[in-house]
Amino acid sequence: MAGPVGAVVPVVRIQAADFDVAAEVERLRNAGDVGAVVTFSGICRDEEGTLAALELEHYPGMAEAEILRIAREAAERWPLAGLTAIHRYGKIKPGENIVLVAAASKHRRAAFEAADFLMDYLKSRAPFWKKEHRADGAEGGWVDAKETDEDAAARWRK
Amino acid sequence: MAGPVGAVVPVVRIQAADFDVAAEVERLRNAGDVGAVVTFSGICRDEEGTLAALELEHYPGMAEAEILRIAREAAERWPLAGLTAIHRYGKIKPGENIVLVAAASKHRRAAFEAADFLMDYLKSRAPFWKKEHRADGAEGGWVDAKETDEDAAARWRK
Amino acid sequence: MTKLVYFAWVRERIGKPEEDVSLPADVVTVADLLDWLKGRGEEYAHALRHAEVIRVAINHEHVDHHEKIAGAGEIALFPPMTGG
Amino acid sequence: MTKLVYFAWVRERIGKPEEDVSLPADVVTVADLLDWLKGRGEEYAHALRHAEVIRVAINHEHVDHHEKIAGAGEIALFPPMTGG
Repeated sequence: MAGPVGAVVPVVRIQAADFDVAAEVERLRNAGDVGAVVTFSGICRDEEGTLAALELEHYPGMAEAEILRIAREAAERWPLAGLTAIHRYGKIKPGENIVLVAAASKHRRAAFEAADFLMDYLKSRAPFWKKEHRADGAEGGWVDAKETDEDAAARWRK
Repeated sequence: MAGPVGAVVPVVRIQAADFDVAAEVERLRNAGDVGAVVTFSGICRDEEGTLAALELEHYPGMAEAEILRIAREAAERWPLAGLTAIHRYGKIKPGENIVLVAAASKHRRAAFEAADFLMDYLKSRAPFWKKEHRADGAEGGWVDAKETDEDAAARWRK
Repeated sequence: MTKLVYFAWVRERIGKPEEDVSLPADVVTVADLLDWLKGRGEEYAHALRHAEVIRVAINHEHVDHHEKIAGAGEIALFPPMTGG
Repeated sequence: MTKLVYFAWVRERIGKPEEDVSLPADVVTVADLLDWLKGRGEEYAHALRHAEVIRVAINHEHVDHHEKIAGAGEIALFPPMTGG
């Protein structure tokens, strides 16, 4: 719970298992004087049927540490009552969840911006890599990083 | 489902009953080639214990029509796979849901911006009015509109 | 006859949620309507004292005070909105 | 000994997920390390050909290529990240 004196302590989880958006919203709803909860769910796309699955590799230890660093920065920058980030690893099929970010605040602006910021930084700084398994059985490749993700993170530099 | 030719048809509901964030996310997740779902939940705050409940009055007919107009504008402005807005009316207690906006898209930027836009316009244009019931039994008043909400909506004018 | 509907503190001050009125021919715009209503009694004068903050919708659509009301089936008067 | 860990296509091209190495005294920065590794064989040269795109973390924190590696317990080499 967010005390008036300090930033909230973010919850960060790196896991193979799926997550439950409703349960995470429910937890944040009860974090204090909460008027707004924003969630972002990142979902594996089917790439028009060409993708069988994504394999998400991660750097154990650093993945959690890095997302926690980003989340702490968000919690210092915006007045939040709660902040949660969950990132999955392993094989993930189209339609399944990859990542969840949820931010709770008294007012909507802080919740929107904190969730948006966390996703932008997570995309370009969290040590995860996606490899494609193709539906036609052909060898899939590693997904290329997008310059737009770097640009997105750069938006937040003060 | 969003065809390639036109904007998605938004779902708008005005209801006394609570809504289920997970069910709405689940519906949007299956709307097409969805990579991102952003939700905003607006929750009744407890105002540090001074508030017993909010009474939400609305203008039946116009409430749905106006939110639908805003949602259609969002669906034309961003490439969305799905867009949902649910606004409750009647007596709502602290911790309970007031409003849900959920936007699904291929990429996160469109989903974030469409949800943000829809909330900003909904705040200043949807015909709902909040009256406070105070915890100490004293006569509560009508909540004043905030200039910051008008300013927020003005951000989106092109 | 034109149907007028009121919400929130406009409704409370006027003391009724709706009414049907016969508008004089010289009530052309929304601003004219607000002026005319203010002359209908204390409760109207109280509700519409600061007429500039009153929001108006004609047939379920927001309109400005300079909008003409010809052809309006239902005109709604209410305070700035506080939903969401 | 310094522990090196590799991820994604860096790991695949080098052909192992990690190794312990004794670094020569003249390997001072991350850039030095990448140069030195490239001389260790075809697979390293292939993995690190475009050294400028290789991301590096020391003890679980991102670092630039000009960072000094003195005191590093674990150094990770990997491609630009594609999580989220």
